[in-house]
Amino acid sequence: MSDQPDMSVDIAGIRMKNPVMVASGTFGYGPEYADLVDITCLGAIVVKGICLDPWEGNDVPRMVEVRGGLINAIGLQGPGVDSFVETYMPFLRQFDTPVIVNIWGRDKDEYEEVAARFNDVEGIAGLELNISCPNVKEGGIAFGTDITMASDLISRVRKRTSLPLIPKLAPNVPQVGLFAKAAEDAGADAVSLINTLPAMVIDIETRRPILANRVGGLSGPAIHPVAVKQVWEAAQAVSIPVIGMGGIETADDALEFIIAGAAAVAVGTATFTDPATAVRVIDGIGAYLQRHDLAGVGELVGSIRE
Amino acid sequence: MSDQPDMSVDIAGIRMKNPVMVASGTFGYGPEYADLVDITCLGAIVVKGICLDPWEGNDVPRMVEVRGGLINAIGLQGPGVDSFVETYMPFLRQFDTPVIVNIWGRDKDEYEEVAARFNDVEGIAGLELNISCPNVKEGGIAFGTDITMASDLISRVRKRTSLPLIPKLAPNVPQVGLFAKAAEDAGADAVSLINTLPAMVIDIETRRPILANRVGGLSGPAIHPVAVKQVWEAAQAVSIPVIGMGGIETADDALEFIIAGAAAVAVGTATFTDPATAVRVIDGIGAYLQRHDLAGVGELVGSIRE
Amino acid sequence: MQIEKAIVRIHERVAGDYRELVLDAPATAGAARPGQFVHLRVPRLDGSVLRRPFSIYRARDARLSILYKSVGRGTRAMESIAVGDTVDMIGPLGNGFPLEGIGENPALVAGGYGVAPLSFLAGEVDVRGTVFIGGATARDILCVGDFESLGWTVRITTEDGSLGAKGLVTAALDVWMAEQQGASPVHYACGPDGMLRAVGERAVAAGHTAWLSLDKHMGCGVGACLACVQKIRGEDGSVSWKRVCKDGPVFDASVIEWDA
Amino acid sequence: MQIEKAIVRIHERVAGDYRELVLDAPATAGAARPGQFVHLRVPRLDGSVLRRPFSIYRARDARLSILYKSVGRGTRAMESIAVGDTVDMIGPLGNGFPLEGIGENPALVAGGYGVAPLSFLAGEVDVRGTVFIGGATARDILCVGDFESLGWTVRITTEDGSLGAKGLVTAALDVWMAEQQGASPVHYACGPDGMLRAVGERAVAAGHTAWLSLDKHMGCGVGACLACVQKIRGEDGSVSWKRVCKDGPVFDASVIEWDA
Ligand SMILES: Cc1cc2nc3c(=O)[nH]c(=O)nc-3n(C[C@H](O)[C@H](O)[C@H](O)COP(=O)(O)OP(=O)(O)OC[C@H]3O[C@@H](n4cnc5c(N)ncnc54)[C@H](O)[C@@H]3O)c2cc1C
Ligand SMILES: Cc1cc2nc3c(=O)[nH]c(=O)nc-3n(C[C@H](O)[C@H](O)[C@H](O)COP(=O)(O)OP(=O)(O)OC[C@H]3O[C@@H](n4cnc5c(N)ncnc54)[C@H](O)[C@@H]3O)c2cc1C
Ligand SMILES: Cc1cc2nc3c(=O)[nH]c(=O)nc-3n(C[C@H](O)[C@H](O)[C@H](O)COP(=O)(O)O)c2cc1C
Ligand SMILES: Cc1cc2nc3c(=O)[nH]c(=O)nc-3n(C[C@H](O)[C@H](O)[C@H](O)COP(=O)(O)O)c2cc1C
Ligand code: FES
Ligand code: FES
Repeated sequence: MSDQPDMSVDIAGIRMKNPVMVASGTFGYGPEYADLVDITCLGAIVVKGICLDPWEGNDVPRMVEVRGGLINAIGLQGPGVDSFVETYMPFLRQFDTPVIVNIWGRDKDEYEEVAARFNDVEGIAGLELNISCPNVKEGGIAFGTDITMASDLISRVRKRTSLPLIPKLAPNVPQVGLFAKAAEDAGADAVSLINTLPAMVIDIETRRPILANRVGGLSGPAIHPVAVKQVWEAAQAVSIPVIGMGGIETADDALEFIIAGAAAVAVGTATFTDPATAVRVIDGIGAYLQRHDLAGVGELVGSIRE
Repeated sequence: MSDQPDMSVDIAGIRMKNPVMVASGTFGYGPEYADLVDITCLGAIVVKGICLDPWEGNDVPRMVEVRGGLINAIGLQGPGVDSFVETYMPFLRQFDTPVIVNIWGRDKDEYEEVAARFNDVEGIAGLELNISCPNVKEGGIAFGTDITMASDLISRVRKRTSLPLIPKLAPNVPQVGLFAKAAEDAGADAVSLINTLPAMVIDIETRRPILANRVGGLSGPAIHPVAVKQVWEAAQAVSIPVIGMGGIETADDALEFIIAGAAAVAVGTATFTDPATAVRVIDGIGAYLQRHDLAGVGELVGSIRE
Repeated sequence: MQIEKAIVRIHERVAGDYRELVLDAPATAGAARPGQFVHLRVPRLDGSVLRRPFSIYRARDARLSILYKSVGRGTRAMESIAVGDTVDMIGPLGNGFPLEGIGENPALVAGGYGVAPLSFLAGEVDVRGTVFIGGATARDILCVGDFESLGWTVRITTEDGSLGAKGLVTAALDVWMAEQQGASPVHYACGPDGMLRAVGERAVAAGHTAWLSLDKHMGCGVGACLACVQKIRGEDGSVSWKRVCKDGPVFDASVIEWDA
Repeated sequence: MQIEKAIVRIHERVAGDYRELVLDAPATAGAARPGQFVHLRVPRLDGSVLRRPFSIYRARDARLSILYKSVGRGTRAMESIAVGDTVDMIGPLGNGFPLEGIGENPALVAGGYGVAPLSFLAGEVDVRGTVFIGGATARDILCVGDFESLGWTVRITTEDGSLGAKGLVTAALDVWMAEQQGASPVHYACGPDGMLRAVGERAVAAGHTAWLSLDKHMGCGVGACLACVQKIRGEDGSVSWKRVCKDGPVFDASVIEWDA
């Protein structure tokens, strides 16, 4: 095939040039990596988690490297809706790259309120609903591991936003397909997974947890095969698009997700290791499609042979 | 302190010379590693999972290496109770090292039956109840991720065995403390964790899962911080001993578990990498105790400072 | 079997992507028999938990060598092993080729690095016979000189005809077998599964004995993990898993139950 | 800021556990200012996802160098970097030391590898002043010649008295500050937290300006991950997290809110 394969995807109405996004919390709000990564090349940017008001996050240390990954307990530090919109949206609107805002709240009302606030903001392509952050007591993972809570929260937020709504699922549940299905039934337009795996490191000399928050979330290559399994299960359970992430370092890692059923993928931790990762992954997926004579990435999504 | 620190531990009535066991499925039935590992040095041997009758396990490929670990889907191949006792117990009785048998069944009746069969077998120190194998449809993880099922199974088996009973918990649950507590309430003498994390690898050229069973369980250093977190939670939830495992490669890895609350630990995958691992870990724990002027390993168990 | 920390003495390219790694390993070399293997921990392969199995190519005067092809992450990392490095290996492992019943005029059949254990075998027996070496192209044909200097007859086939006869190794074997008229030569083979199966089927059909060294992905290498299993037919006809590392890697072709 | 693949030109031990790594890095070197750092990907550190931050020690004629101490997995792996290797780094990062208001007779205060950015600074300004270098022992005292050849006065302290005055660097600083009578020298400091805090508190108490370069564990190095934060007091008195990588690593001592 001599034509360039079609890399574009449509995720819940969000048109993306290619299926490769950058994951929430690993790309700041956009400008931080702009000198190193050509933002116009990305499928989409997912910004760091935002709640209603400025939020301090956790104490330091907030990050520790482990074999095959890192554990973070940032605790969703962020500027809050207004300050985010004012400070970063003018920058983000310069590009034709869709901006997905990762949102969270300390209770269901706040989740609803945050979602509602973004309805009138120009340049927001969708909302990723973080119900799976292991690093905050207030919201986050408590919602993501209780199916009734998750359903209720998603339905409520659904009523308050006209934007594509993408719940981000917790990985540490035995049957993630049930959560994916519950999200779909509650009105989600897509689901994304996985968030980080709850994890902990202890300094054996001081006998204290290394992270100030004691526990944090494991990300990076160590979690990739766990993520592939969860994405595969989620994709089988729903008919809405699934966004796969967890430990992507190479195009091959991303292709596993796509073959398992992900309509798009996100690069997280690997951007820290090599800011060029997302662009490398995009190029690699293109090369794979050409090599395999596939007209577009859509032909590959969920094409796993069992 | 000039005295040798006291390395011995008592786990649910099982006296061990030191707190370092070898994990089920990674040390065969004993003889396989006997040329390379001095069995008398080990705290205990946990043999590969046994069910009632000979069991074929899964098709091949059954194992694949990934970054920071491996994924296995052996599927609990084993000789069944009688053949195990006849073939391997004479060998195992030669040592003064406690033998813990890892047992499973395709349904609750079989679990009970297998447990009962070991009551009269000489030389068995305890039973590890595998309710968390991700690689068999029939039993295993379905029991380990449903708290009511787990409780019921443990109580039933409890009635049928006089041996120390150690349910092995699944890691892929949001609140492992609840499972540990349920196990304690159902009559368990100790709990062990973690079993492998459900995971998957796809061959992007053939678009098939690499493992014949499609999914398998991730083990090795990649899962260590996840395991530490789960062991810490379990230890806080119960007053029975907790046996910690997952990704131990060095004494430091083992010490993290002990400080987090594990009364003993098990070395799994690292034995493949280096058969001397368990012995190295034992020596390293001893050296640590000396360096920190601790009279015995007991002083360290659960000594985390938060 | 033991763990031996062996010092690298020679590490050189022998042909194409194949390299020979020569180690000071007195304990392992002293105990090694043809068809056995070592389970090698690739140095500096951080984040890797599995060793890699390699047939013993030579074992003489306290030195042991392997012949390997760079095919993946582990073997690529092996390329950077330097003379003087220490390599941690477990060995000798597995049962090796049974040599008692070798008889007259045996046939050795090798594909790719499969020549390694067969070259070792060729030097350990008193008889001489014929060696069939097959490969995709001339660069995959190794160790011809080893066999010739020992007095074995070598027949080479390459799929592209760049060396020896054009075609598969089994074609050459077929011609030879037709020449055997009533004799029952024993076959020893090592190479890719497809080749082994074809060799085994021919031998079994002709009523010959064929010993095949299987190549399965391994975990422990010592029989503990049950990763490397192959379906084998027992004497009662029942089929069960055997461990290639411990019960093999060499099996009688007539008991191997190939996948459909 | 850019990603630069830099070729290693020199890699040598300078003293004790300290090594200097000299790289061909025209883009980064050309843009570097004292107090900025590079975020370096340690070669062959498989299974590692984080880069390691190092202050820029020298940046001249398209070459950039860092001075590092082997303290953990990453820096130990760096010891095996060879001349000719390529090192991937991001830089220059951070704000660097503000040099406009340096005034007369500035004080540089360095602990351990903290001399690196201060040595760079010393060569980039027109004024000369006093450099306080402290360490546990003589082996931790680096770069004395750098400063002296530039005409700076060097005062050394070691905790064990093996070189210079015995005691902490702050003791020497106290003596010097007492000598300043009415002048308000600007301080520039880089070293461990305890030292920085002590220097900062003294300077603030004396009404001097002190610029401290903080050393925090880093993730991204560019301001995206919020791992490296430090509590900083704003003009309105409110305290908030600032990113050491992006908003620092250099902060005015008077706004740093140290942990209790
Ligand atoms: C008994 C035995 C003897 C062998 N002798 C030789 C020899 O003499 N020379 C030689 O070059 N090779 C030999 N092999 C094959 C060799 O072990 C593999 O090529 C090697 O493990 C590939 O590792 P890798 O990391 O480069 O490849 P990768 O594909 O990156 O390896 C990933 C994983 O797959 C396993 N694996 C991959 N290919 C094979 C394979 N063909 N067989 C078994 N495991 C595999 C590896 O052990 C590792 O766990 C032998 C294999 C066996 C079982
Ligand atoms: C702005 C800045 C400038 C620095 N300049 C220098 C320099 O010029 N020379 C020098 O030798 N060192 C310098 N350091 C410290 C250097 O980054 C650490 O010593 C190094 O990261 C340790 O890595 P490791 O893998 O050897 O240690 P490990 O302890 O094994 O590292 C594990 C993790 O901890 C982090 N880490 C450990 N210690 C530190 C530390 N002190 N500061 C920040 N992160 C740490 C590592 O980045 C890594 O993520 C600087 C740090 C910062 C923040
Ligand atoms: C430092 C850091 C911060 C993160 N912050 C968020 C966040 O604010 N919201 C969120 O939904 N996920 C957050 N994540 C999770 C990532 O978006 C992603 O789901 C996870 O890291 C797995 O992908 P990876 O292995 O490629 O990093 C964060 C991850 C890291 C490493
Ligand atoms: C090859 C293999 C086989 C295993 N078989 C069993 C088993 O039969 N029963 C069981 O309870 N756990 C089994 N496990 C799980 C281990 O006992 C252990 O819980 C897990 O591997 C985590 O420890 P590790 O990271 O040190 O390997 C097996 C693990 C491996 C790698
Ligand atoms: S490799 Fe473990 S049993 Fe053969
Ligand atoms: S290291 Fe990521 S924000 Fe500073």
